[in-house]
Amino acid sequence: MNTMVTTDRQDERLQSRVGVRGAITDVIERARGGDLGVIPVAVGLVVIWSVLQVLNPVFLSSANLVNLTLESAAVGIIALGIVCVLLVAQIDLSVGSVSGLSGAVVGVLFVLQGLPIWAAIAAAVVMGAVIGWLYAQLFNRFGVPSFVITLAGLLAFLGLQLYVLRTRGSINLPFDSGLVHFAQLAFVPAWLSYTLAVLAAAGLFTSGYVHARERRKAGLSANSVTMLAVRSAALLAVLVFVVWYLGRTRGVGWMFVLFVGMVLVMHYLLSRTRWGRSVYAVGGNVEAARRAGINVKAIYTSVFVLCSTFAAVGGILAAARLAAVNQSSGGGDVNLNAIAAAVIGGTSLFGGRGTAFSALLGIIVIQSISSGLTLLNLDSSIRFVVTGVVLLLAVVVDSVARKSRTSHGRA
Amino acid sequence: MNTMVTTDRQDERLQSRVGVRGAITDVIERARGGDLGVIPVAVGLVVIWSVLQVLNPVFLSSANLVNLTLESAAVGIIALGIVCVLLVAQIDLSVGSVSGLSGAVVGVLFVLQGLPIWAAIAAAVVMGAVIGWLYAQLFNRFGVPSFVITLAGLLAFLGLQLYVLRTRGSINLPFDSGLVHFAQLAFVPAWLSYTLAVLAAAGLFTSGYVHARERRKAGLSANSVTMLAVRSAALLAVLVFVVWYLGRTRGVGWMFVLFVGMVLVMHYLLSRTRWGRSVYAVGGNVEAARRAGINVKAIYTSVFVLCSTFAAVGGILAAARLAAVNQSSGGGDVNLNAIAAAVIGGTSLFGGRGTAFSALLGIIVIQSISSGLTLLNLDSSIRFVVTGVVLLLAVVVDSVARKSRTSHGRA
Amino acid sequence: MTSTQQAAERRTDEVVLSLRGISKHFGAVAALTDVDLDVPAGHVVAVVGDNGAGKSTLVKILSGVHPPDSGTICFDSKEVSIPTPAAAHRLGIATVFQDLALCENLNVIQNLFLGQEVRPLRLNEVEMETRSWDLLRQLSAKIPSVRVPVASLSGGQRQTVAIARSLLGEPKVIILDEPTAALGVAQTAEVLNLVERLREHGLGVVMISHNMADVQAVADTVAVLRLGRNNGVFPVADVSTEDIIAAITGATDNAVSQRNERSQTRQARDKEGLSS
Amino acid sequence: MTSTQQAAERRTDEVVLSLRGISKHFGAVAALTDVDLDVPAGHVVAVVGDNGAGKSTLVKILSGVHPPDSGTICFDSKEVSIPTPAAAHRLGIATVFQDLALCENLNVIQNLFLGQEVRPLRLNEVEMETRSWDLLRQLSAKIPSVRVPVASLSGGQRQTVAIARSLLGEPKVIILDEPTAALGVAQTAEVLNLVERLREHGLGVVMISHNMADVQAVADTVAVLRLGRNNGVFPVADVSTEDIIAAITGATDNAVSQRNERSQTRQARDKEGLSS
Amino acid sequence: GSGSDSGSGATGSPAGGGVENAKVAFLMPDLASTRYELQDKPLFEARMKQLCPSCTVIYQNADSDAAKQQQQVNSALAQGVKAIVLDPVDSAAAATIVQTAQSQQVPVIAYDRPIPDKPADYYVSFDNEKIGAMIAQSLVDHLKEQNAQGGLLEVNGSPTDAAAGLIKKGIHSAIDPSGFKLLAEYDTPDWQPEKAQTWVSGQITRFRDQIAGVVAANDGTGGGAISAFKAAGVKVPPVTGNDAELAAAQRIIAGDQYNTISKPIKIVAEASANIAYEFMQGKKPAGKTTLYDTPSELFVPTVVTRENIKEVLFESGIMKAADACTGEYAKGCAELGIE
Ligand SMILES: Nc1ncnc2c1ncn2[C@@H]1O[C@H](COP(=O)(O)OP(=O)(O)OP(=O)(O)O)[C@@H](O)[C@H]1O
Ligand SMILES: Nc1ncnc2c1ncn2[C@@H]1O[C@H](COP(=O)(O)OP(=O)(O)OP(=O)(O)O)[C@@H](O)[C@H]1O
Ligand SMILES: O[C@@H]1[C@@H](O)[C@H](O)OC[C@H]1O
Ligand SMILES: [Mg+2]
Ligand SMILES: [Mg+2]
Repeated sequence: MNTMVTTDRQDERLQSRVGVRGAITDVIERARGGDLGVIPVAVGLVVIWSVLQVLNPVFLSSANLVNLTLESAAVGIIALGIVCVLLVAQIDLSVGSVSGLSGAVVGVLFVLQGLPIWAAIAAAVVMGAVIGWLYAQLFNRFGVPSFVITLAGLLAFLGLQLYVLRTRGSINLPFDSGLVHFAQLAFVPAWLSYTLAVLAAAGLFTSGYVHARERRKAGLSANSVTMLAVRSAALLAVLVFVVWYLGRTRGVGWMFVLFVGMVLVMHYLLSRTRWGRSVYAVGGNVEAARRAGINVKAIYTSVFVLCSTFAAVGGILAAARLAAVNQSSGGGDVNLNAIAAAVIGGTSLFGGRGTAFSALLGIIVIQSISSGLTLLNLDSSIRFVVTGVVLLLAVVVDSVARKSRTSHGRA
Repeated sequence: MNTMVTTDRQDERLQSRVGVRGAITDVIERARGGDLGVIPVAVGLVVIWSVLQVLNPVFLSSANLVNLTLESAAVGIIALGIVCVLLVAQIDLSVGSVSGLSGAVVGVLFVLQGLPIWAAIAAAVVMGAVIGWLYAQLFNRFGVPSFVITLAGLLAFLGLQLYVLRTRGSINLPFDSGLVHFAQLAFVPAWLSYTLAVLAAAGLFTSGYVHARERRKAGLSANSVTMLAVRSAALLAVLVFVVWYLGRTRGVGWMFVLFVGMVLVMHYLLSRTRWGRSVYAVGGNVEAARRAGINVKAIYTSVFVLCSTFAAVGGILAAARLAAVNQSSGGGDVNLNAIAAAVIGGTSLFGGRGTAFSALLGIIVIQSISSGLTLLNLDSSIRFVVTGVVLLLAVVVDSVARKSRTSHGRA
Repeated sequence: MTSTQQAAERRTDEVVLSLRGISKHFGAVAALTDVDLDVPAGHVVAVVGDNGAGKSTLVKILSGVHPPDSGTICFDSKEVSIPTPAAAHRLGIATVFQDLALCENLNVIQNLFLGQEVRPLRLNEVEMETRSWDLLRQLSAKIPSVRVPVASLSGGQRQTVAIARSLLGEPKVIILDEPTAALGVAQTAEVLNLVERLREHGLGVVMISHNMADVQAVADTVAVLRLGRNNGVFPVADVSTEDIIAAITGATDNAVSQRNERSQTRQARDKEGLSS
Repeated sequence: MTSTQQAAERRTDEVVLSLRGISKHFGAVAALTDVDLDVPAGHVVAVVGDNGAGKSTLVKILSGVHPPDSGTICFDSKEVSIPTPAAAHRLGIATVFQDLALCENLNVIQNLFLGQEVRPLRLNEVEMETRSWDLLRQLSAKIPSVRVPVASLSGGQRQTVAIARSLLGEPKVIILDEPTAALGVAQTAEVLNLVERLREHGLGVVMISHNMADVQAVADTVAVLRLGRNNGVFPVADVSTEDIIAAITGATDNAVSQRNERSQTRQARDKEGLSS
Repeated sequence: GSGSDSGSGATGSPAGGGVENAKVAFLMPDLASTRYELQDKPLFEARMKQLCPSCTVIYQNADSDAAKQQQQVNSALAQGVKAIVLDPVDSAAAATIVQTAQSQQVPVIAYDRPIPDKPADYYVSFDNEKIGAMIAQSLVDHLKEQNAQGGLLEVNGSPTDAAAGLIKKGIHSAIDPSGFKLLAEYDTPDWQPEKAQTWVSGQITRFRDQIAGVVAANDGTGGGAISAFKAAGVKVPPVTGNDAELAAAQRIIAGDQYNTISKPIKIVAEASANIAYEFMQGKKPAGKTTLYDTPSELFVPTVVTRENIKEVLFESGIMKAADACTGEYAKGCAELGIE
């Protein structure tokens, strides 16, 4: 399209790909190189959805998908925190306990002590942050592996949760409280949903356009306006369809919007700020990051704090959705699901690779399987087996879509 | 001691350390360099034991320590398999399920189907091996992260366990069966225990002596006979004391001897065979291992097979010790305990670092805490908190004993 | 010895390794396009080229690390495929990689003998240690202890280990990707001696280097790669360093020649300044 | 420009960086023993030595990677401690490490600007990309795209990235640990040009190299390390390559001199053969 | 203890001596239901204190892990307890525990759940199967009374929990012949209320208005089911529970939950303390009946609904109105005259 060759396209070994078709070829190439974190998972997701829909026609019904979105939010937010710790090649095994404790704290302060709901929530969130800060201190000072620190945290905060709930065991959050209402019954009005969809697409186009103009001004190659328009139109179509389809029953839940909003914010922070860069650098090569003058300890601290804070937020939302907290809140498979969501979404356990979107996609895979199978009348034993097999299927599809990751080093 | 300088001591920058004192300085230096996998954990263990003994004088009683040894064996063997997968920088989340399934298979085949006990055990062990082989295929062919494969396995094999037990839920293994007897009541006679202790010390001395002679003949530096004698005498003293002390009640259980024997065998395989070398190489740098002509896939296969097999063996022993299998066998914290044992014992989650002994030491730390705390009359909530704190304490001691691991790269 | 030398003489000039039309893409980048190369036995073939010219990619194709996208490889006059490094080892191709490919967690002995340990079921540590010291001494290595993890070695010490590694076993072709880049002057001299010994024993040697002096000293032919394509093959005897550099950079007027010119004028100026 | 040059002139010969009695142990190995070094502003100090002599260890101490066991460091005539790399950056010490220390998962731009990104809260990708291309062009880098992860670059391309990195910011002292080891001939020439430009701007430059030609070309003084100890400091003008090599290897009769001798006799023999 | 699985105690008075300073173990199975820590334990301890002020109660909770329970028994034996009150995690696996203890002449009182395979020295309980039957029957009767149409959902306990299996059996015994169709049933992993909620949400999508009622095996899962209906914006059908948790009482008062079941935990805990004390004195208390070859005493629980909640839970002193009648529940309390 440009007659002049841009600065970044001058090497004669580069195959030039222009326009929409070029972009598509590019995407395929990058996916084969193991480079596109989330696209292959999306493919896996489509496969699972098809299978589950064939097994049970209710699965893709609007009502069920609305449930799916709402059920994804709490653990999804926890998974978002896990993505951050995995990016720096650490782990947090205690997110379940912290989420349970946080729910318990809200329950006790709000219901038993009668504090205003915002104060109870703030207390729980601050507590989450303090826990993360504590982990970071232990990690930075003593070099104890985060696996062990957070394993100790898992036990200790479970104990604390039991202790906080010791007089009651289980506390109901009132159905008419704002918190429970938000998690169960608050849906975005249709007009607003459509407006948001249009705004998102317009935002994508504008930011892309501005960026492309700047690049062109600087003599660099840039996406053509056609490309940008096609991309934005595609996004618009998808969003409008989603809004319309979910709107056939209850619509888009505010809790899900909150989750997606947090994913977008984290995506911005991770990809467009110095802090995010440093996170990837620390995960890729701590020593190189340190030598580049990055305050590695501060990065670890920020990440542990974020993760525990997100766990606390997730715990509050889980409590709100159940309208209760009890001794087993945050137990069961919350931990495993949160970590698995991040990993299935394409975040590496070895650090430095992954995006905020992996939490979103990963949790949707997991909840789809779980929801799809609860709709089938299966024996528990069979349900466990099928869950395992379908999960594997999703990820095998994902892995086959990329070129074998092992040949690019550790997966 | 040698007047001539040996081949490996010629560089003038090397500080020469001779004799027993030199060896001690050496050990300290190496520990500070983060180089001595298990010694710091042992220090942590001593600290924990002291604390627990102060809290409850029954803790270090012979009767309680005998229980401790027997309780460590089953999960310890599972942890031994985990050490292997961690060494190649992979993970197996399904060891709990596999152990439960294996126990269930033995129960069903032996008690319900009336097969001979050896056949039932063989079937379960082979099943474990096949599961590992399956994992390896998925890993090698599709490059699916082992975290996800074994998460799927966790679910699927739990389902299978429930299915196998569906008619009964829970099966008692007869008390008078050899298997249960082995796990509960079989103790090494005193004379044999002492003989084994002496043999072990003599073996250490002889192998050290032969090795030192070979080295000296080849012109390399070697341990002096005094050094070797001191080392063997120390081992003898420790073993004789252990045998005597445990012998004050019931003695050394055969199941524990089996566990220790397996640790020794694995130690040999890992440190004295080409296969073991390859395992460390794959964990340290897969690509380098591959370029050295190592069949990396075969190594992964062997390791996954070993791990699942050990999980199956551990499951059988756990069933034997409880004299029952049920739907929750292998559930609870078996998974976490097995992985934590390996990590606490000093095996890195990032591959290439750790020894077979880490399974032994790690599980003893975990079981000590758990046993020590059951001796205290604590509320569950408090017990969880204390468990977490003590666990952390053990590992902080460990980490402080080494120089900060972070400065040497990833822990 | 004499029989080996005879064998060497017999085989000298037979082409052991021959590439035709090798191409390799990485995503949008064409790293190699239609490359040919012949390595006769008892010859040292230097492959030179600018950074990113594709030299290491070529090495990796020869040693089974990457499969080529197209093209044929002949070994001992038979067409072969080299799908894995193990296959390359089996053919008798030993390689020193530019990125060394050592396991940082293993010590020097363990790295040297990786994959070819003595007595697989009960490792003979003593023999391996003795042979390690022999090899390292032969290369004038300055490594204080062979029982430290490679992670703690200096850059040159590591490179020495990687070179020593390739000499174990009995390769027919040995590929050295910038073997002396990190070496000290003495070690470099020993490696060049070594290359000459290898040639005398009838091995085919492919040596990649940016150091024209080293190339001139040991190579028989020089193959130049430029931006992933062949850019000439010259017998060393017939070609000057300037010509090679011109082929590498694609111009006779390049950074090197400019720099030389400048420093000559400066020296001249300095002399004038002195005489004035 | 002129003001900078004036500043440079004023500061020239003032010692910016000075080490006294630096020692460093790693376990049983004494990597550095009682090392002294002075780096005047506007000077290029070459540090040379055999493999494992302790050069990189010295660099790491200067750039805050390792703390020394003992000894003092003065910067701008004030005694300082450099406990972290960040502290070295703050003092104005920029380093190109031998092992490069790049993040393989990040692309070229991200590595170049790591820790000094433009507009921390809303990264200015366009400016960073433009400046990246400028820097790389200045070093004659042959990198097809700056948006690929560093993991996929060739050895020389990586080294170029590491060198370019150190030029961002405004260092007072720049330390180059074997900066040209992996570079092509053209790139090497550019880096030597660059070193001269840095000197002209009054920076103190510490350059480590095994290449005596490069050392002779750009260095003002040569400091020799041998087995972790000082083994002489020479003004380049007054010393021959042979003397430096003798100081490095600790003997006038060494592998290098032997090799030179042999090749001379061989050349003589070849000539005889030709004439006969 | 020759050939036994645990050494004889290192502390404590010799067997057969007085009961001064003696120890007794009270070993509970899990934390999934709140009653063990909130009710059983304090009630047992209080009664023991009355009977023998110098005695110590060693309390442990096995957190649903049979192997951990075995470890707890062994450590209790190592400490020289005189009697063990055991609520087994796994009724079958507890056989080995009985064997171990009895071989050291320490009596075992099975509590709450039976040990069928190896007779314990005593068995005090209410019958879990009966509990399942009672809550389900109460719901079925209520639905018939209301002429409700449609079918039932059944939310069972954990698939790995033996007691859950008994409750499930009881529920089936009541609903299978009831004429109401069983739409779907589900074993809730770990008794997790969230899982129950997720499952019920899915069933609401599937069956919409065909759901006449939900039989949930305990109050936690019942609460999850209720939340699912609320969150779907659908009217909550009658839902059962079990355990008479405070939270469940509140839901019953508010009209969200239909029933729960109150086990006379106070009576059972105190009875077991009495019996343990007799064993510690070397006596052999006789059973009211014999079950599983064991002298036994069974107590009958009471189904609690809006009709009788006031008398069963509040007037009996099991709960305090001040705890339950907070905030949004005050109105319901007033309606029912709970104060
Ligand atoms: N794994 C890979 N993925 C993507 N691109 C690669 C990969 N390996 C090499 N390349 C690209 O291929 C080109 C050739 O690289 P190669 O390593 O062969 O260069 P080289 O000639 O060895 O250079 P140098 O002298 O710097 O070592 C480079 O542009 C490099 O970026
Ligand atoms: N982190 C470390 N741990 C242990 N020993 C080390 C460490 N770093 C360096 N050494 C040792 O210190 C000595 C000096 O190493 P250094 O890297 O400084 O050498 P160098 O002069 O840079 O050599 P080269 O020319 O090969 O780069 C070597 O013997 C090396 O083995
Ligand atoms: O009361 C129930 C108990 O009997 C069962 O064993 O565990 C769950 C509880 O709710
Ligand atoms: Mg290269
Ligand atoms: Mg160096």
